Amino acid sequence: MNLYEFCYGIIHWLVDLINHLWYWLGNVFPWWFGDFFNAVGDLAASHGNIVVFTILLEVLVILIIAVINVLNFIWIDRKFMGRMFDFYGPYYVGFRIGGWLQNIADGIKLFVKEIITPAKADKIGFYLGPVIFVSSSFLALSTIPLGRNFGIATNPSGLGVPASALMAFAFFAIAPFAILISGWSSNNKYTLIGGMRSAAQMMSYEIPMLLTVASVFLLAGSFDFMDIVSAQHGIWFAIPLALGFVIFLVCLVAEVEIQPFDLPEAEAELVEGWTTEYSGMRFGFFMMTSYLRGYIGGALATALFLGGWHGPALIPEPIWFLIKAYIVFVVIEWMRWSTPRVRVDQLLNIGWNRLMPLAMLNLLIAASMKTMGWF
Amino acid sequence: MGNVIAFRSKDFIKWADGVLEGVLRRSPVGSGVDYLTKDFFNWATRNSIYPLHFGIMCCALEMAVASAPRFDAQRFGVIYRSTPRQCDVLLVNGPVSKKLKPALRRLYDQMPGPKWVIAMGECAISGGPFYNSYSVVPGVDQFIPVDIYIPGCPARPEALIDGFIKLQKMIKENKKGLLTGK
Amino acid sequence: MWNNMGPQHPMTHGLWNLRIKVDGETIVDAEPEVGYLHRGIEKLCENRTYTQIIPIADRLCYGSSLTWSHLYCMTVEDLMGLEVPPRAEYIRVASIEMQRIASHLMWLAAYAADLGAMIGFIYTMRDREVFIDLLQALTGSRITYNFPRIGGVAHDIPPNFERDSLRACDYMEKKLKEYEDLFDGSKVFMMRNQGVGVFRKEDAMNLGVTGPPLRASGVKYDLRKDMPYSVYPEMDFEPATHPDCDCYARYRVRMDEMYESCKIIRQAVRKMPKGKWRAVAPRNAPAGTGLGRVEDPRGEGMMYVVGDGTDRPYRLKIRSPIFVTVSAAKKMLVGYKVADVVAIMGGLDMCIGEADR
Amino acid sequence: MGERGTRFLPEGMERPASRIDDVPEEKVIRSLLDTFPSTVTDFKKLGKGVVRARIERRDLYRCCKFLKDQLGFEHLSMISAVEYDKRFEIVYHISCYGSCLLLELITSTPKDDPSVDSVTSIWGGANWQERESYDLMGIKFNNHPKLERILLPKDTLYHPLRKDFKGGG
Repeated sequence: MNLYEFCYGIIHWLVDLINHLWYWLGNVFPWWFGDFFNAVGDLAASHGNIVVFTILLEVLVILIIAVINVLNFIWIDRKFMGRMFDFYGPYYVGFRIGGWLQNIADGIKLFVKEIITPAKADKIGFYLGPVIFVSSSFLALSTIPLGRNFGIATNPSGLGVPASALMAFAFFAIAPFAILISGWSSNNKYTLIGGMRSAAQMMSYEIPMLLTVASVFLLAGSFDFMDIVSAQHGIWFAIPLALGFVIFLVCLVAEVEIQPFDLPEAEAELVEGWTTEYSGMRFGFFMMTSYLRGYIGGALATALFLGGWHGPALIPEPIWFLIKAYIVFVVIEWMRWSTPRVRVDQLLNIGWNRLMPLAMLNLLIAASMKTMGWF
Repeated sequence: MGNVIAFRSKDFIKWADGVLEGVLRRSPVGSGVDYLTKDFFNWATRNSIYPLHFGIMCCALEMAVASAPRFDAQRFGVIYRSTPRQCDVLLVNGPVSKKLKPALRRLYDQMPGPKWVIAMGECAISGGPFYNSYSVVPGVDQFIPVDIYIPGCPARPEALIDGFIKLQKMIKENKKGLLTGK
Repeated sequence: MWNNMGPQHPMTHGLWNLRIKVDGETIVDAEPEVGYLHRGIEKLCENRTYTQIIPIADRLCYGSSLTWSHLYCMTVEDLMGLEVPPRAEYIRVASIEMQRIASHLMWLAAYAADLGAMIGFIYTMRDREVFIDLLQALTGSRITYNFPRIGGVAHDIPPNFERDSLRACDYMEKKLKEYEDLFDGSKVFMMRNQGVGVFRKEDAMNLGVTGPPLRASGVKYDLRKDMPYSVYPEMDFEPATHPDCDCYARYRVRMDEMYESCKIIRQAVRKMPKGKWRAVAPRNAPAGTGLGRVEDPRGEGMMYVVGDGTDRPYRLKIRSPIFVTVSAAKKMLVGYKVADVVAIMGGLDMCIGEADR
Repeated sequence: MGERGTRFLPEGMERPASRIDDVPEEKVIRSLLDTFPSTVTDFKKLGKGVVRARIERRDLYRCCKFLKDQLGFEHLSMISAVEYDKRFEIVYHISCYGSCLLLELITSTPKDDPSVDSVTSIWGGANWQERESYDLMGIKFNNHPKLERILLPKDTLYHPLRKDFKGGG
C-alpha cells in the first residue's frame, strides 16, 4: 500500500476537477475576468501545489488512523481491564457493540461540559499546557511510518525528514515541559507536585531510553525509521538486543506515565495529579493524548525492536505494524493493572542506578556486535 | 458607532460573542443546529456519568461495592473521578454535618455544569437516624439542589445503579442542543 | 508548604482532613483534623430507649457495624446484670468474626487501591461478598445489621448456616493464599511497605494505639485473649503479632488475623449448643455503671454507660480506637515522603464513623 | 498467671519494680492506699479484673504518674466525662498490657470550676480524648498542649453533652 501515491492520485483528480471548473467558468464568462480564471487554474495545477496538498492529505489520513487507534486503545484498555477484574467493562452504551462507543460518548460529553479556568491560575500557561502537550505528541506521531510507503516524514517526494527517528524522540520529549507548565500554572499544590514529579521522572528516564535507542541506531547505521526497519528484515532487533528491549519497555512505561510509574497523576496521593484543575475538553485532550502517547510508544517499540511492518505478506504492511503496536500496548496495560505504584525516590533510584548501567551495557553489546560484523 | 470604535479588543470579542450568539440562537440556524445536535449530545451526556469519588458514611461502602465485580456500575459508563473539576454527579452518601457543609457546598460549586446531585441513603435525604442531632443538617437539599433521591439505610448497590439509570432517564427528558446547552 | 489532604481526597476513605507540611516531597509536620462526620451520637443516645440505640450503635462504624452493636449490647447487659444464653454467645462470636474478615477485606481493598494495585481492590471486594452474603442470610442486611439484642440475638441461625460458613472459611483460606501471592510476591508492594511508617513499640504504647497497629509493633495485646469476653476463652486461636513495626507488619497482622478468624468461625459453628438464643431483658436499667470492652477490627472498642433507673441511658461514652490511633499520625508520618502518606494512613484502617461519633 | 504475665510482657520493656501478676486487684488497692492515704477513697471490685477507685482532683496527676511508673498501667483506654447534678465526674479507664486488669479512676470537679490536670504528659493517647471532653462537655484540662475544639467547628458556642443543652437528641 502506497500512501503517497494514493493521496497524490486523489489530489491530482481533485485538482483536475477544479481546473475543469475554472476553465469552464472562464469559457462561460469570458467577459468577466476570463483570463483570471485560466491563470488560477494553471496555478492550482502546478506540481508544487499538488505535492503540498498531497502531504496535507497524508497528514489527515495519518491523523484519522491515529484517532481511531486511540479510541480502540481506550476501549481495549477498558475491556482488557474488565476481563482481568472479573467484569464486563463498558457494555450498555450505544448499539451494544461491546461498548466501543463509550469513548465517543465520553469525548462528546467532555465537549459539552463547561470549561473552568481557576480564578488564580496563570492564564497563559493554563491555556498553553494542553496545546503543547497535544501538538508535540501529534508531531511525534507524524514521523512514524506505518509501512514501507506509508508515512509522512519519509515519503518519496523528497520532502521527508532524513533523521525521522531522532525527530520522533525529540518531539516525544517535549511533553514534560507542557506538564510542568500546566501543573505550575494551575495554582494548586497537587498539580505543582505532579508537574515536578513528571519533570523529574521523564528527564531521568529519557537518558536510558535514548541510550538503548542509540544501540538500535548503531546496529541499523541510520537515524531513519525506513533504514532501521529495513535493517530488521532478517532478524528483529528485539532478539540480539533483548536486554535493550526490556529497558526500552520499562522506560516507555515511565515516559507515557502508566501504572507502576504513573506518579505524576498518582490518584491516591495527588488527587488527579497535574490534571486536577482541568475540566471539560481540556481534560479530554489530556486523557486522549495520554492514550495517544501509549500508541506512539507501541509504535516506537514496534519500529525499533519488533521489525516494524515485516511479516508474512498475507496481511498488508500497515496492519502488521498496528498488530504489533497493539500487542505492545496490551502488555503495557497488563503491567498497569496488576502492579502497585512505586514511590518517587524509588523511581529515580531505579532509573539512575539500575537502568542506566544496564543501558550502557546494552550499548556495549551492540557496539561489540557491530564490531564483530554481525550486522 | 463611537462606542464600537472605543472598544478594547476584549470588549469587542465579548460584544461579538453576545450579538452573534444571540442572533444565532434566535434564528432558524440556531434552532436547526440545536435540532441536529441535541439527540447526539444528550446520548453522550447520559451515557458517560462521572460521579465524584467522595465517601461519607455507610453508603460510601456500597458505592465502592457497586463499582466492584458483582454489581459493576462500569457497564453503564460510570467511572469515579477524584477531582470535582471532571465530574458530572455529586453523590452525597451520608449525613452532612455542620462542619462539612461549607466544604460540600464548595465541592458543588467547583464542579463544571451541567451537573447533577444524587442524595443516596436516608442520611443525605433527611438526616436519617440522626435527624434531630445538633450537628447534622437534616437533608442535603437544604443547601444543594438534589435531582435523584435513593432511599435506603444504607441504600443497596442495586439501588444505586437504579439511581444512575433514573438519572439517565432524567437527562434524556431534558434535551439541550449545542447553543441552548451552554 | 502546608497542604490539606481532605476532606474530599481519595486517600482519606472517609471524611477527615490531614494537614501535612511538606518540604519538597518530605513531610516535616502533620496534623490530622477530624469532626466532619460528627453526628452527636452520644447525645442522641441519651434521648432514646435502650433498644432504640442498637441501630445507632450499628451506624458507628460502617466497616464493622456488628462489632459495635454487640459491644453496646454487652455494655448494657453488664449494666443490667443479664445472663446471655450460650447459643446466643456462639452466634455472636461467629458473626463477629465474619464481620472481622469482611472488615479486613475491605481494608485490604482500600489499601491496595491506595497503593495503585487496582487488581487487589477488585479481588478483595469480590471475595468480601461471600461473607456479606453469609451475614445477610443471618441478619437480613448488608452493612448495618441490627442483629444483637440486649440479652441475646434477634433470631436463630438460618438453615444450612453451618455448612455455608465452613465452606466460606475454606474458600477464604484459599483466597488468602492467593492474596499473599499477589502482594507478598510483588516486589513493588514490598518496596512500598517495608521500612515505611516505622512506629516504635514505646510510641505505640504511649499514644494509646490499639489493635493491629499495636500488634504490628510487637506488643501482644489482644482483648480476646487478655481480657476475654463472650465465649472467646473456649476458642483456640493465637493473636497475630509481627515485630517489624512498619506498614508491612500491619498488613501481615491483618492477614494472619483473617486466618485466625476462619479458625474461630469453624470452632464457633461446630461447638454451637442447642437452646434459647435470647433472654428477656428488662425495660429499665438499674442505676449504676456498665462497661464493655471488645477487640474491634481496628483496635480496642469500649463503651461506658451510666444508668439512672429509667429506660434511657443517662450517659453513654464510646471509646473509638481510630480516634486515638489517628492522633498518633504525626509520629508515624514525619520524615517520610508524600507518597508514603497513603501507605501509612491506609495501613491504620481509618473508619471515621466511629472516630467522630 | 505468672507465665501469662511474662508472655504478654512486651520485649525490651523494663519490668516495673512492683509489678503485679498474682491477685492484682488487691495489690493495686493496697499500694494506692499506701501512697495516697487521704485522697483515694471508695474502692470497689466491679467484676473480674475491674477495680474502681475515686481520687480527689488535686492528687490526680501524681496518682496517674504513680500508676504508670510504679504499677505498670501503660495504657489509658478512655477518658469520659459525666455530668451529675452538682458535679462533673471524669472517669479514667486505665489498663496494663501485661495483666488482665482495668482500673476505673474517678475524679470529680464542681460545676462552677470544671477543670482537672491534664495527663497528656503521662499518656500521649490522652491528648485527643481530653480535647474531646473539652469540646463536648466543657471540662478544662490544665497544662494541656493544645486545648481546642476537635469535633465541632471552632466557632461553636455550646458544649452539647451538658444536660442544659436542649438542642438535638
